[in-house]
Amino acid sequence: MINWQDHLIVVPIVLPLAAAAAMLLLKEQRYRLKALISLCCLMALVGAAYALLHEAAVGGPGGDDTARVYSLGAWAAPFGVTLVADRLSTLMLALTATLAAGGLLFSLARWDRAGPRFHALYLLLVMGVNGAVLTGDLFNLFVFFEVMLAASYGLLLHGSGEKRVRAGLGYVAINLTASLFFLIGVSLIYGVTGALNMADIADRVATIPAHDRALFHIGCAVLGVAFLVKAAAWPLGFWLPGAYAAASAPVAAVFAILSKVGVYVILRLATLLFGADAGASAGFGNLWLLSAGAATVLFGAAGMLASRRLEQAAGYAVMVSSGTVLAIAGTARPEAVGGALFYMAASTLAAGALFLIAEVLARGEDQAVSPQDAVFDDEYDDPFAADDVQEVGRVLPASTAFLGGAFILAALVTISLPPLAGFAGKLTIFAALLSGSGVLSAASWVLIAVLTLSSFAALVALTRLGVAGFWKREGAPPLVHSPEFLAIGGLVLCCLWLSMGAAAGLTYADKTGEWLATPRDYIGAVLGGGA
Amino acid sequence: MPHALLLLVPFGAPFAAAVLAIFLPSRARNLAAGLAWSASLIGLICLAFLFPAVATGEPVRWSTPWMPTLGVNFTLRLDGLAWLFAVLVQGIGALVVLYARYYMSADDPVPRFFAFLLAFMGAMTGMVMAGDLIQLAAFWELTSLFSFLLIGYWHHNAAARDGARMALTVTAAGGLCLLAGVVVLGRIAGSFDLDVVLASGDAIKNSPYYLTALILILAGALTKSAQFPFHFWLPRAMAAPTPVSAYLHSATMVKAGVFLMIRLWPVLAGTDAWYVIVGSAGMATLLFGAWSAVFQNDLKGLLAYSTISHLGLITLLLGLGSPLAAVAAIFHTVNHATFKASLFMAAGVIDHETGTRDMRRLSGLRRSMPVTAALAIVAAAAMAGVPLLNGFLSKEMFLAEAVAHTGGRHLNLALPVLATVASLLSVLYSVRFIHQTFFGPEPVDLPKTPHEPPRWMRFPIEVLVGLCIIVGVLPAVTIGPVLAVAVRSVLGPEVPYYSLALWHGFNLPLLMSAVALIGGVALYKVLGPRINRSDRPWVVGRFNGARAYDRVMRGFNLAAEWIVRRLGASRQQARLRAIILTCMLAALLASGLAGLGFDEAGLTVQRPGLGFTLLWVVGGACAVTAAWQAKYHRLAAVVLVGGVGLVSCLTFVWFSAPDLATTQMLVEIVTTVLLLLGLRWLPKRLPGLTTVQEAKARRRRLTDLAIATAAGAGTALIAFAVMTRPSGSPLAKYFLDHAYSEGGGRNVVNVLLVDFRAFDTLGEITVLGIVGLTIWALLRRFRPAADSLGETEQKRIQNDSDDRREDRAVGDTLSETMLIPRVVMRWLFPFIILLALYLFLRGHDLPGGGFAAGITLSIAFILQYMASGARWVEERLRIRPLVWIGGGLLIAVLAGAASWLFGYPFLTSWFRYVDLPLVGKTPLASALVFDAGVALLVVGATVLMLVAIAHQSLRKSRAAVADEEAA
Amino acid sequence: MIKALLPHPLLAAGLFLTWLLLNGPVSAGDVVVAALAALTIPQVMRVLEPDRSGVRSPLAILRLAGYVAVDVVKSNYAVATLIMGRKRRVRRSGFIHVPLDLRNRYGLAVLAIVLTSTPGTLWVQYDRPSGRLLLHVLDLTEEDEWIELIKGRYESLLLEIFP
Amino acid sequence: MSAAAVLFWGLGVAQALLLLSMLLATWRMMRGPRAQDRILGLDTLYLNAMLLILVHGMRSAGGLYFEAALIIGMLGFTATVALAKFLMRGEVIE
Amino acid sequence: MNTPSELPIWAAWIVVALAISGSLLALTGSVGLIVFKRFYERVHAPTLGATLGMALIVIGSTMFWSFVEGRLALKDLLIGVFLTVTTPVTLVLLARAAVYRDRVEGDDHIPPE
Amino acid sequence: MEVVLALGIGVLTAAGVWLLLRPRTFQVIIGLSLLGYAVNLFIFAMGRLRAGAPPVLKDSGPVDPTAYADPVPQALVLTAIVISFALTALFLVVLLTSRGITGSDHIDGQEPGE
Ligand code: NA
Ligand code: NA
Repeated sequence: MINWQDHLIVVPIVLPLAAAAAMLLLKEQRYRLKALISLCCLMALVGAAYALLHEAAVGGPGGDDTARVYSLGAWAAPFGVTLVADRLSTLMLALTATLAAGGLLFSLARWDRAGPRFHALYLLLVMGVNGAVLTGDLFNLFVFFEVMLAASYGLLLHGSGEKRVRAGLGYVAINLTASLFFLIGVSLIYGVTGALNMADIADRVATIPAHDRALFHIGCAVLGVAFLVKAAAWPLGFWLPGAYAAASAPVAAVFAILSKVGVYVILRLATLLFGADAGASAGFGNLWLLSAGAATVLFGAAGMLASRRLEQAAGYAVMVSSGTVLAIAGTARPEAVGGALFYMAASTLAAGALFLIAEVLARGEDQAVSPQDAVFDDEYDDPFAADDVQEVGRVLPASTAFLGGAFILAALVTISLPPLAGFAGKLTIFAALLSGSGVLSAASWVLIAVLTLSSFAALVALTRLGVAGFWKREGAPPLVHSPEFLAIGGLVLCCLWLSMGAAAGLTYADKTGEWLATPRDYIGAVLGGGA
Repeated sequence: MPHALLLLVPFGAPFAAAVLAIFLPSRARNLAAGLAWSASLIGLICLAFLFPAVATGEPVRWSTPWMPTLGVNFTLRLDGLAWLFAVLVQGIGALVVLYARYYMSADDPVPRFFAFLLAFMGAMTGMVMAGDLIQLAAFWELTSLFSFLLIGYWHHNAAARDGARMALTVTAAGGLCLLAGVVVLGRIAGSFDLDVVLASGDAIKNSPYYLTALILILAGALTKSAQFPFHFWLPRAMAAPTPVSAYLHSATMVKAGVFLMIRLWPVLAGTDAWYVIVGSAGMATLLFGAWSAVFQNDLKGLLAYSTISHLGLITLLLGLGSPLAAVAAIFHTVNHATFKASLFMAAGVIDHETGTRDMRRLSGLRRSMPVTAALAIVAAAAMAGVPLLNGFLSKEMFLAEAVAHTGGRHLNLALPVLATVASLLSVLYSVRFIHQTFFGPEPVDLPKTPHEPPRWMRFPIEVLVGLCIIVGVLPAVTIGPVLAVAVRSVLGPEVPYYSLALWHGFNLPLLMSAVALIGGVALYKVLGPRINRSDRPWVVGRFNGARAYDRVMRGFNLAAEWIVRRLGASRQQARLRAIILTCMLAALLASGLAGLGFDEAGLTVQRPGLGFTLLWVVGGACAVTAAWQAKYHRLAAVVLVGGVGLVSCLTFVWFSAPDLATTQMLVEIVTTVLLLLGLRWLPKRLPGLTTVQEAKARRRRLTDLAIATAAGAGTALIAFAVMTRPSGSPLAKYFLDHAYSEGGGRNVVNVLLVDFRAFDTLGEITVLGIVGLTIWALLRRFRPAADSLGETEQKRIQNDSDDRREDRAVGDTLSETMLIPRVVMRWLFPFIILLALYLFLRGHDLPGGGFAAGITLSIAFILQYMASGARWVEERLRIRPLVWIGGGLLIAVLAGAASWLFGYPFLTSWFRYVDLPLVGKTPLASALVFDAGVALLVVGATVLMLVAIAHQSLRKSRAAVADEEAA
Repeated sequence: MIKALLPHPLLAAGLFLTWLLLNGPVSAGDVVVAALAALTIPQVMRVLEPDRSGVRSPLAILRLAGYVAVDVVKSNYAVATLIMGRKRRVRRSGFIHVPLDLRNRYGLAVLAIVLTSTPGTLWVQYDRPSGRLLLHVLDLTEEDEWIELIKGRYESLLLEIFP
Repeated sequence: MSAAAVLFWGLGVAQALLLLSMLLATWRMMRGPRAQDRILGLDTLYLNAMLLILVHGMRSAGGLYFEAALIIGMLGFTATVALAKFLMRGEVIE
Repeated sequence: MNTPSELPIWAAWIVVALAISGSLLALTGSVGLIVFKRFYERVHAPTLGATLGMALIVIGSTMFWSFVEGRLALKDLLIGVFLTVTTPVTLVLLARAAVYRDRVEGDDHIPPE
Repeated sequence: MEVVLALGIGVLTAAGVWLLLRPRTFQVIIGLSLLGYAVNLFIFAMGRLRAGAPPVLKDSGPVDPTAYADPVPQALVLTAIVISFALTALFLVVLLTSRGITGSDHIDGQEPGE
């Protein structure tokens, strides 16, 4: 008898792949059936992701923190490819499934028919992300990165049009370049350590001969650059806002997770390879991550301020969120990493919701803020000049009210204003940065200042864009179709749920931070055998 | 316990009612108002029940974990101060709700308004009842948010939008600082719990982070309570409906800042830094607000600046740092709330009934609305500090404190004088407010005929004015007990002696009061007309905080745009350059600049052979020339890249990689065809047609050349460093050891691909499939550029020439040219299929495999397309690439999933030798099924890629045919 | 029956032989696979090449093969000396038109292969209405000699093989 | 001289000759002057590469490179035919 | 180099002789590619390597492998067959294309259509 | 041998990077192709250079791992070849589409100065 529980970990990869492959056998006209298939598939993925997350949260049979390891082809690590579901990867799985479900729902209103084979590409994208976060093998990671990126190229161009094609050209060129770096990095690491399995590499880091260490570090640096390009860190991420803004809304929403995959890998490898046990490599790259992260946050914040359209601002918000996690990864403080992860989950969901809202708002109306616009409309000679006192408010249609509410919630998370999850995450970061005895490092203060500044910029930018999109709007209210309603509502509800369940979420994130800080457990779980 | 649970009601009721209100129909104003009113009344009743418990001096608490990892709890904590503020929030809230019911137009969709108002009330209550610093900051930001929604309620009005945004920007930014501040404070105190924090005053004041915490917290408090120079948002917020102004600017929003300073007064006040910052801000605000209020012509404007001034007064009192001053501050907070709320409502009534708020147009309203006039006069008198009214009492305490602080510190001497001046100004604007509105001749040319407002619209004003009088006359009986509890909750057991008596005898403060009263009236007599003629305050009128704010915000914007432009890159080349340079820099830094360890490692170099060197002379020459030719001679570049491919294929041959050589060769062929297919759609490029400035371009090219050279040198150096080191990968050993015994194949590379690392292969073919899909999707909507439309030049010329000759038909040149190639290519087809089969079957033991077989098969197809044209082939051989791709993927996945049936992980392979009749012992491996999936997919995807591009020219000519038919 | 099973017997034989050659020491299994391949793969030619073309006169084929083998070696020598010759003798290369009577596609294809495989001559263009072949000759001494050589030596044999 | 040595040196000479030949073909590819010259150069390069693989196979006594040579022999012309057809017709597949 | 010892020395010499002469022919062809002045002359040169040169090397290789494997190993002949069949396709098409291009450019040396 | 291959990789990388930084899409795709070769050879080189030792087992007996080249980089290169082929095709189609829609073959999708 098959024990399905054993194979649950591979479901997030195999299921979408099989569903997508089966869909290719169906004709284009049968889009309803395809929509049904992908919807069911994503529901199953959500279920699988949360089951794995739950397992990671409550721990294994021993009740303690552990990682579920799956050896593909029954070839044990480090020889075969292994999948590892630990706290971090299941968090990413759950986030991906949730966001993807939202995007898919949204697309059912009309976007899934804007070009051929949307559903297959969409599921393959999800498969790529799932594979990338689950795999414990560096080269297999490359393969899944490519799956994810290849599908993202297709999806970015979905719906066609000049804007998308132009953005797509740059996006493809840059990611191809980054993929080449990826290969150089992986092979260089193999050339030096003779290992591809991440746990295996981590196991050998401390014993790399001194004369080989520079080469190993070069490999890691090149690899790091490849991931930072994908995570859209400054100065490698200039492609992101334009590409995400050009993508169709459901695609942009699910893209919010793509850059986080880059962040995920950085976090995974930095904690695994350069932890305290890494000998001469301990702490390698932390300062760079810190600086690149802070620079990314500042650049993203400036980008948000300079944005004229909501989807553009949402793109920069994705950058800010990546930058925040990168910078925190650079501090190598487990509690701060926990906060950053919680923040990342919330901000990613919120960014997804913002992309969807932006698209609905843009319908039929140009809500762009013109660059010539002053920050405010009137001239301030006398604020009480008007005698137009007896005002009558306007009736808001339910759709606008709904969108407005959703926007406010998503914006609160993005700005990290209380009481929502973004706030809880940032607060945890602050508290962690300020914790510990003795004099606080300058980096902590700088980071707090940078993060506060970015919140402020986000506040100004989103208020402005929100006012322009909702309050200044003239003409007919935007029409929201019911799948879109469900999608936006669902994502925002997830943000809310994350905020309401902050206690559980923060505990999970906090323990994840601790788990990452003790890579020995991961290495032991992988190399000690598994399913 | 019931007490603790009772706490939840005043906090929760407004939120619950807000949620209900948002779902009410837009015309249900009575229902909405009733809901709001009941919520606040219920809250008030609960608070009343709670007073005895609070009065014992022990805070009533209710707590539940919120963010346990941070030790942050959600705690409702009601002590005297919180009780006082909660009552103010809910009491004045109830009155404002009643007032708003009549103020708002019947056509206004008020449920939304009441929902926001209730939510704001709840946030305010939550803030004052917060028992945790983080919770306090959280509700603080919520009040900013809901005030934003309230101020912008009439959002079709630009002033409302801007006022709302400005209020939010300033107060929420302050809130962000506050948040950082309380985190620092919490770090010093070791907990965010208010009780713990309040108990660690000494630790806080002695901490090295005290100043940081203080500045951050004050940044929150001072912006929120509109202290100079952050006061400017408050007048702009007057664009809100008047009930909102009455609520926000009397008892709630602006008092949040004051509340925070009182709340943390025990642990933050008393230091020099506190004195300087809070005291100066308060003093500056007091004077600036009062002076500006004098010159306002709008009723609400006057009240707005008066509010600023009074907030300055309270802040100044808190800044003084003495317990008595703190008592005065608390007392004045309450008093200001009552008279200012009533004045705002009165202004609203006037506006509502006359249609204007401009004091220069208003006049003599005491005749048409005598009751309102009487109420307003009393309230204004309280504001001016006239005896027998509550404002007088707290102002006397203020003046007394000003006098008491004369000794000691630097700006102290000025304190009594400035306090008197401020009081005088307060009298002046109060007199102006009353005199110009209610006295004088009958008003002319008002938008509406003035009359008294509805009974219940006036009721809230009556209540508040009544309170002003009762408290003013009988302070000890009315406000005394409440104030005592509140003061004790702030100051603890060491409450100083203070008296709430009306009469303290003839003393300096009384004299100052008298001077202020008489001087104010006198000054109004003298300056009144001149004030009316000036449209901005004298002296300080040039300073416009809002404009300064706007300039700052514009500066932010410009800076942001500058950053995005200068530190970002909008052009692709710049982006790629940044990425490559960053990568090189990262590699350089990662090497530690200490070399690659050549000395220690000990080189093991194989002597370069002549043959291999010659080979790479060829390769290098091809690469460099390809780079050189790629712009103007694209075909040459394709040819030369083919040369590079051949050289790398031979390199694989040279160094023991037969599989790689085979695959590289096949891919090489397909890539060449692919590039050529694309070349057809690119524009003609003639040398010397560049429009860019040549010098600039040359400089850029030189830079790029330097980058490229450095990148090449670096890569070469790294490759050399690794190649010359001894290897000893345990992986290699394991795979060589187990390939045959456990993988069932001799070709270790193939066993790696279909067994050990089959998961990579599964991903790889997925990529291929996705790319096929994407190309197909893209090309379905392909639209060639104008200059690539129609037939190629060659075809046109050759067809024309066919057309001209009588013995030939159009297309003969093509068919004659292809005569020989067609025969060969067609008969080669079965042989290539055979080759594909051969490569497929032997892959597990010898070079070959599913991928090579697939590519070979697709070349067979491509050859037919090239020989006979797409239409000819497709009439005979229907290839459905998407089905091949999907089928291939499915087969591969199912081959992998089959192992589940036997309880093994995904992709576990199975092999066995089977004795077949005739054939004999034959290896059967599940990996072969997997590889078949690979081959299928590769055929599908490769054919799809090439054919989809090729189809474009067909489609266009079909379209052209259709055009011709139409014409 | 045989036609249905073996639409192109020569092709089938070729495939059979190729498979056996490819797979080294011949085993029973290889023969089975080769036979299967020889039976199945030619089926694709049913759609690609519906008209079957018979080949006659095996003797002529052998004679042609012999001529070609000899000519290839000879002209290899000739062209090699031409390239390497220290003092390159005065040489005139150029195009000649050869009027052909051969019309069969396969015949023409074989002729093209033969001419091109023989260093020094290159099939350039064939004009179907007139049956005229444009040939490039590296060492064009006497135009008529070349025409005579091609028509007499190759075309006549090809006309025998592909009537 | 043993058979092995004879083969080693003799085939080495053959390889060197073929590589020189490749070098000359490359020169033609680089110089042109016309597209057809470059394509001819590439065709020659393919041919020489195939011969080189055959010789290399003998020299290293590895029978594993036969497929690569066979693929060049059987399919290598695809690339050059495509190039030539592109010259002739402006597109590869019509 | 693990050259097998099974090969008799005379066979080794023959194999080497075949390989070197084949390679020499190929080299001669490439020299022609350089020394000839016009495309229509150059196009003849590579046929040296593609025909006799190739044949010599293939025969050498067949001989070599037959000795090494101790049986008639003829598969290298297949390469010869397929190359012989396919090379003309390229050259014919290339020459045709060149003629077309020269005609369009009005080259006098090319006979008109 | 190592020097030659390292230099070869270096030259390919330099040529590829130079082309990658050019403005025309065709130059970029040629650059990516060259870089693809360079990277494949780089990966291959990470297994060190072994002549005459292809990782195809000669007989079924016990294996002497030192007699064979490292098969792992070869397998990686195979995967990389396939993926880079696929992505080259994709980039080609995207650049064609861009050229079709915008009329320009500039990598920005518009002529400079527009
Ligand atoms: Na979008
Ligand atoms: Na010839």
